[in-house]
Amino acid sequence: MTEAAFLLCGAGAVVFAALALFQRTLYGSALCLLGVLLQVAGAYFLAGARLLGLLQVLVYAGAVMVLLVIAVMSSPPRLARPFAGTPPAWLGWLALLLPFAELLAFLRLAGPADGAPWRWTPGLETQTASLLFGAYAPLTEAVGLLVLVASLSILREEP
Amino acid sequence: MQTAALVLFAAPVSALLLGFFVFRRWRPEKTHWPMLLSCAAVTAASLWMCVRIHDGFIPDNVWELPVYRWACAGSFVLEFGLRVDGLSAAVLGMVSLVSTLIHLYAVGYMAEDRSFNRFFLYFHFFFLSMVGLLVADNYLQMYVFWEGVGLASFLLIGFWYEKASARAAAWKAFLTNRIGDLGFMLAVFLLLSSLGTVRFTDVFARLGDLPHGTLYAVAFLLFMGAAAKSAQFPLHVWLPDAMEGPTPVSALMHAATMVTAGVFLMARSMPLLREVPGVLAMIALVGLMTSLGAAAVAATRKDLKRVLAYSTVSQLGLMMVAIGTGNLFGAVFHLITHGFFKALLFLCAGSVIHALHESLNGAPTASVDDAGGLARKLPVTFGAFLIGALALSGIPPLAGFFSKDNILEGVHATGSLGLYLLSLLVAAGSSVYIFRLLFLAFLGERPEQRGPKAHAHEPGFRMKVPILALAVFSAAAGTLGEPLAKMLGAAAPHLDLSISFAALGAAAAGILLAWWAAMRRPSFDWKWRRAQPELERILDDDFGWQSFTAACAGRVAAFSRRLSDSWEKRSWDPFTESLADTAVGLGENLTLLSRGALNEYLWWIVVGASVLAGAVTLCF
Amino acid sequence: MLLTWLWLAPALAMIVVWAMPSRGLARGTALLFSLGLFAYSLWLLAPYSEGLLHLEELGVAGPLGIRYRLSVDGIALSLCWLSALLTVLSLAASWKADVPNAFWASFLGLEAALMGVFCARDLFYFYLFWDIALIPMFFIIGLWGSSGRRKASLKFVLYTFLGSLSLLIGLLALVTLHHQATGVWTWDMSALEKTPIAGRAALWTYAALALGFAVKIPVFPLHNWLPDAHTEAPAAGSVMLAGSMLKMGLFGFLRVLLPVFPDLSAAALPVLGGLGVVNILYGALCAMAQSDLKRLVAFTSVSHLGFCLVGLFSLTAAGIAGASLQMLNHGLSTGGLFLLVGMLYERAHRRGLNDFGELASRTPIFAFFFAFILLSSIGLPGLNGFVGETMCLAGMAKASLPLTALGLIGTVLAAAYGLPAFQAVFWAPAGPGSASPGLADLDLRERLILWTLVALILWLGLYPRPMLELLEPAASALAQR
Amino acid sequence: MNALTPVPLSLLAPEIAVTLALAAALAVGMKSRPSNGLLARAFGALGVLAGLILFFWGPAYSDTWLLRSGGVARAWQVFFHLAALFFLAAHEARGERPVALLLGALLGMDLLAAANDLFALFIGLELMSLPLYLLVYGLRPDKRKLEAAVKYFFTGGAASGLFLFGLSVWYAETGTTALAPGGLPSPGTSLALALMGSAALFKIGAVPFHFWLPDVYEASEPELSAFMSTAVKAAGVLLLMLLSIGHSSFDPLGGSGAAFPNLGAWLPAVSAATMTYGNLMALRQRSVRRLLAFSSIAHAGVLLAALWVWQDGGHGTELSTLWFYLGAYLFMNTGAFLFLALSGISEVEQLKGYGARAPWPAAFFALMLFSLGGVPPTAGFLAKFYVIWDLLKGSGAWLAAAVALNSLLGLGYYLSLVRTMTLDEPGPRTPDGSFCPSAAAGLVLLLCAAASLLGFIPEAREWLFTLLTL
Amino acid sequence: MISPAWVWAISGSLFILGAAFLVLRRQLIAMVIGLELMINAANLNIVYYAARRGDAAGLAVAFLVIAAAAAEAVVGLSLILALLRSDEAAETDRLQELAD
Repeated sequence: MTEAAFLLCGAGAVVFAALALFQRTLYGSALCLLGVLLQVAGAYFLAGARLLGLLQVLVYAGAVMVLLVIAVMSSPPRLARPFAGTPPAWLGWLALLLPFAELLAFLRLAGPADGAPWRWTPGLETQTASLLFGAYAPLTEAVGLLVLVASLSILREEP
Repeated sequence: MQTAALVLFAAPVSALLLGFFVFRRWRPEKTHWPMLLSCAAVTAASLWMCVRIHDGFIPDNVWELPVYRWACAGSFVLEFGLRVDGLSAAVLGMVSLVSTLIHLYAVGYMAEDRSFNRFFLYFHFFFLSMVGLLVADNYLQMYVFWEGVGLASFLLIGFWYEKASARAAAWKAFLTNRIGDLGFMLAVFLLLSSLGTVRFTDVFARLGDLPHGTLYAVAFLLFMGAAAKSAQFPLHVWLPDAMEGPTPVSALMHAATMVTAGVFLMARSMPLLREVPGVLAMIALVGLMTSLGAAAVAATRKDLKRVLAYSTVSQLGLMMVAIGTGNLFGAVFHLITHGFFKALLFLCAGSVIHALHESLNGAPTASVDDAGGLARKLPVTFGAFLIGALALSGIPPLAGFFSKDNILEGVHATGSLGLYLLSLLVAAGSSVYIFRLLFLAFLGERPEQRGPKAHAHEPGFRMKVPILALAVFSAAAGTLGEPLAKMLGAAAPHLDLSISFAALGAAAAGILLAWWAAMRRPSFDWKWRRAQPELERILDDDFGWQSFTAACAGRVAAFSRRLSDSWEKRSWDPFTESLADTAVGLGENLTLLSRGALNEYLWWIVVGASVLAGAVTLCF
Repeated sequence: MLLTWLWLAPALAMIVVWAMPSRGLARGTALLFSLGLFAYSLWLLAPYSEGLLHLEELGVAGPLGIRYRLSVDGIALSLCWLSALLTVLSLAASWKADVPNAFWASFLGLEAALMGVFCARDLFYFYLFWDIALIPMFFIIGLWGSSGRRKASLKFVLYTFLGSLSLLIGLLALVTLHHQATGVWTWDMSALEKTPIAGRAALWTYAALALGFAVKIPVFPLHNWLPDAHTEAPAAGSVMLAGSMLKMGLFGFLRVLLPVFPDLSAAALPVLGGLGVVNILYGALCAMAQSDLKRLVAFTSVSHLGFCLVGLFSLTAAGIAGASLQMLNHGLSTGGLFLLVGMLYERAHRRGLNDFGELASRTPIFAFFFAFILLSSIGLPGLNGFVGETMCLAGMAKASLPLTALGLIGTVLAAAYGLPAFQAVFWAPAGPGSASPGLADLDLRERLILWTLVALILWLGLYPRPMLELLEPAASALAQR
Repeated sequence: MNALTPVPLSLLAPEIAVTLALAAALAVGMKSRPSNGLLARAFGALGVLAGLILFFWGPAYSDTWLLRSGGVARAWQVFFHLAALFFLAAHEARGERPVALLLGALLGMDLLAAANDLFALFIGLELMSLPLYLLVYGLRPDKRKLEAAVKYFFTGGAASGLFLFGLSVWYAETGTTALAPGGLPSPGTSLALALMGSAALFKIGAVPFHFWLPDVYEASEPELSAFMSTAVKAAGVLLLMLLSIGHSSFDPLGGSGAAFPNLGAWLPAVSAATMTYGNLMALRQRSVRRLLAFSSIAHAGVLLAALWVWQDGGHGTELSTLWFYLGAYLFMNTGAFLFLALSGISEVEQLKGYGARAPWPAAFFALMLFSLGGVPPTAGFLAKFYVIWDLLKGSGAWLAAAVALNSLLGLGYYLSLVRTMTLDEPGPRTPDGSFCPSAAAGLVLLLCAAASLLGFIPEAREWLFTLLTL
Repeated sequence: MISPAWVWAISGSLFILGAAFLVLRRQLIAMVIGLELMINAANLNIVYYAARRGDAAGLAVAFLVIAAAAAEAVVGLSLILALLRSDEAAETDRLQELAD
């Protein structure tokens, strides 16, 4: 049942993503993205990764969305074509059809390994936390550095 | 012998070096002295050799001296050496004697030319090459000097190079000779590859080792070389044009140095040729054909030197007939007597030109139109010319009679009546053309002829002496038959009276015909010929052969231009260069893939990744 | 170190000359140095014996089997002499040119590379020097050539680099195939010769190597870099290019292809010998139609080198020795012709056949030298060209008579291109606008240069045996394989 | 290996040194001083050097769950550190920001080299890429740099996305992010590797993932282009190698795995396409920087060929060939870009007659070009020589021919640059001969020149290999 | 039990839709959205399998990915802001100065 709900959330995300793609305005696209992110967060909750879901909401729906909103608001308010002309749209769609077809072919012909059943593991999140500051510590540090470096982009250039 | 042999080379080489390094700078007008001295020395040496051989001091009549090893690589060894035997000594004697006289003549003839020094250098180099050719002991060495002769002829024919015709004639001579040389060299290569040697002694000793086909090929190819040098059909085209050089050059070329080389080569190869009767027959036929054709052309030419030139071709043809009938003695004998009287005739022609030179505007030759009635102005020349003409016609007891008679005997001995009759025709023809010339130039006094200027006179002493000397030789050389036969180891010549009378009759008939045509019925030369421009053209063209060869040369030149322009310059070279432009052009087309649009970059990434993923997953 | 100095000394001299403070000093040093090197290369005959001079090795062969190895046999030694001599002559011939130090240095650099090619016994170093030679030549053509130099320099390098790449692939394949056959990595020529390689891969390797060498010679139809390069290069550059650089290709055939693939070489006779004949005829025919003296001489080069190819592929001692001799001859006579054309160009700044006339009487000394060297070039007996051509063809006569006969036609054509050209420049009357009036005859320096050539031409023509005895052991060894 | 065992800090000493330098550089920037840039560069160089030494100080080889140190990883890290040092020596900006960003990117590369785990690879990739986007943007941006940075960011972001999605597929299939697949390769893992491989090809600049490259190289500072064309390309090659080995305790000296079995099928095609495309495009460029960018694409093609031989395996010399190629390329390309930086030349037009104005710099540039073109006796020649040889040893004869033909195409434009520089008359846009490198940059120039003349030593590859695997 | 193929289909679609943003949209901000979608698609996959297997490492990965994605978004949006500030629209067709 939970699994079905998980799938439903995922499907919602896909729907929102498709909606976002066809929004004429950035505003609409950003709103739809919010929808996607929330759906994904819901899926995380359902998968038992509640902390992760929370993080998703905080970081994405919070921080990233704020950035997006600032960017959207800084751009001149004009109604523009949403789609680029080069390459021609039909060529672009054609290019996207290819991976879709591949995805379908892959799922039909090979399919993912159908492994163990859905299983709840208590204490998973504790484990995750200890891992993040244990064996994964260098990587965590690296991601910290990553954020630091990213923050360098905010520095104003010298006059 | 060794000393004499040394003189043969040392004298001309040192004369040339002196002439080039000393006289050219300091006393160009005295250049002839070392040359004359060297000629005299060579003549003395060669005559002494003749005597030694004739007197049997040399065992087997062959004296050989290896000089040095020229080249070697593996089994390929080439030695240079000298070979003096009866054949080479006899021809050498004639060549050096005649050359000496012509040298002397040239001193007077060229005295006023500003390139006096250059002339004598070339002239003497011509002589040196001929001497070297005669005493070579192998084919390749012979070829070396053979080419030297060719080069000297090129330089001398083109001596007055300001004239386009002289340049063209020089080139034509050299080129035609090179074509013949191709055959010569190929024969050399054949001998080298099958026998490993080109020494005459070795080759003749080992003829049995050669397969028959090779033998035929070698003989044929050698004849090809000889045909070019000795102006036999079809390679005779260069000789008539070779008149462009100064007259002493013509004399030397026709009598002593150039055209004799071919006959000498054939005479030299006689042991080889005897093995291949087919080639011999072909040589005889070619010789006869050349002889007849040249006689016909000579009988109708008006230019003095041209008539003499065709007469040479005709006489050489006769010598080839002798070779073809296996009559080595006859060929060599005629070669020698012909050397004397042809030199004489040319020198006389030179005197005529010298006398007429004011009305010739510097042309190196004269036509009968310019002459006429010269006998009175130039009595000595006329007398000498008459002797020469008689000798050429074969009137006894002059030199030509004996040698020609011997050839005819040889032909008769083959038993082929047709060949014999045709040879007789040649003999008659030779008296026709030479006496026609004599009558027209010296005796004729037609109004159409310009005739000599009032003050035309005999040449000076230095030119008269050689003429007179040669006249004596031409008259008396018939007596050389006996000693020559001894030197060559041939049977002593004897006169077959019936054949002699036939020949004599033919000659006499020829003279009469010439008299009739030139003096009695001059309409032939002055009216009828002019009415037949077509015939005139054909004769002038050697029955079309000249223009045919010219057309061939033109074809080759056009082909080379086409190759160079259409193919090399306009097709192949641009094609290779266009490969570079193609590469740049491909880059130009590749820019269409991206025009700086970000979405396009991403499009490629998506497509690339999809294709990669698809390929990898599906190929799995 | 005897042989190492042969390339190292000019390489060092190149740097010294480059760094000279003045042009005059650079020029003098360069000439002096090249003279010294020539003397040194002659002196090398003293330690030379038994057909091979000094194997010089450095270090040990590493895992790649590459090792610094130099040695010369008679053929290589003679080519070293030729390169050294031509460097001297071309430097002397450019004496009056007002050119920077780099000019003189380039020639020394070129000399170093050429010496390296001829001395190397290890294929890696052989290739290294082979390619290095391109760079100085690129600058010589590009910087000091005539009007079309910009294009010609690039065409020269790219075209011949194509050959180099083919050569590189061939060499690598050869070494790899040898490793497959014996399990040993080696680039040593003498070791590679010992193991015959056969099969399809060998055929491809052979083709790649032959292509690489053929471009350099150059063999029809890969020849068309040559006329442009020659035409545009300065006279001294043409001399080095024709005299020494083209020999690299033939030397490659001789050093690599013939010894390592004796069977394939015998089988390749119809193809490569045939191409040699095509070269002879094609070069001569094209030369006939040229109206630019330098271009004409360039095409005669194509023709002459055809003889070498014919000689090589006769696979007889005579043919190979003749081809080696012909390489020298070609260096002397074609080099000489380029020098002469250069002298003419220096005076008149023109070199069309029809731009001149009457030079025989106006500049008789020049005419004499030109005629002499031209005659040597068209193979007049008694001069060097004849000896080489004869031996090449005599060798080929043993292998294939039709090819010999066809090759001989080249000698006829030689007369057909050489003499009219001579006549046009020296004999024909000078037309209006001709460059002939006022041309100065040769001065003492130029005469000295040309006398050197004339003396050598005469020597090799009249008494080639000493030289042939030097070349013969190597040629016989090759022929016996 | 216990998943919960933390990595010992001692193994991370080099990275810590660099991080400290990064911090020091940032600290320098707290106060605005004119000497900030120099100081930061000094700190940065110190850190990078210290890291370089510490790599050799540490254990010869150690392998933990996530990260390795020593062994083959060290060779790559040495390479990255050298490239970074060159950048620091040449870059003369005022602020400390470029130094900090570069050190960040260097840390990412170090992580990449040490990674034993796909996720570590991803983080390394991100840490390498993000600072580079900002570096391209530059301190004092202009429109072109901004455009280049944006293009780089979005294409790079797409590549990261591909990598991450590939990683997720890998994780889904194998249940772990470790490079050891543990079990037979399946279609899923192949798909994952293809996606991640695309990201690697993107970093290398292989066709058709290369379109960002010329734009970025053209717009950014030449020394940055030098860094990217050498270090980032090497990182891409490394990434592809790791993917195709896919073995946690991998030691390529001992042999190669087959995690990416179909590499053999498509890599030669990509390689040939890449070098041909790069050369053909370079032939028609008017901007020297753009030309060198396309030339670096062509060299990437050759690198892929070398990589393919290595993956094909079995000959024992392939890794050293790859390293030598990268090493030679590091020197010659750095030299070429450094010349552009110091002479202020960006258009081919400006090169006209430069040889007459400034002979020595021109000679230096010509040497670099000859080396890039693969003319003996340069290191560039030797590099190509090894690659062709290795290809011929295996079954790559046609690819060898392609490499050879491409070096002919390459020589075409390198040589015409030399020609423009030496043969043409100076034009109005030719800069004057002023060419005054700082001491550090001069040292780098000398190093480049010296290294480019290595072609005389045929065993140079073996020397380098011994040096790197001490 | 539902086949994991559905999860693949969802994450795959999400990823391809993200790519569609990059290929099709011309506003750079929309393209950033596309990038985020791609990352989320991958993360969804990871979390699903981590949860299913009870694998803490997978979750840790997902944690760090979110942070990294945020960093990426920061960089991207800062570049876009820089573009906007220099009086330009943040659209792809305005970025064609660098081209062949």
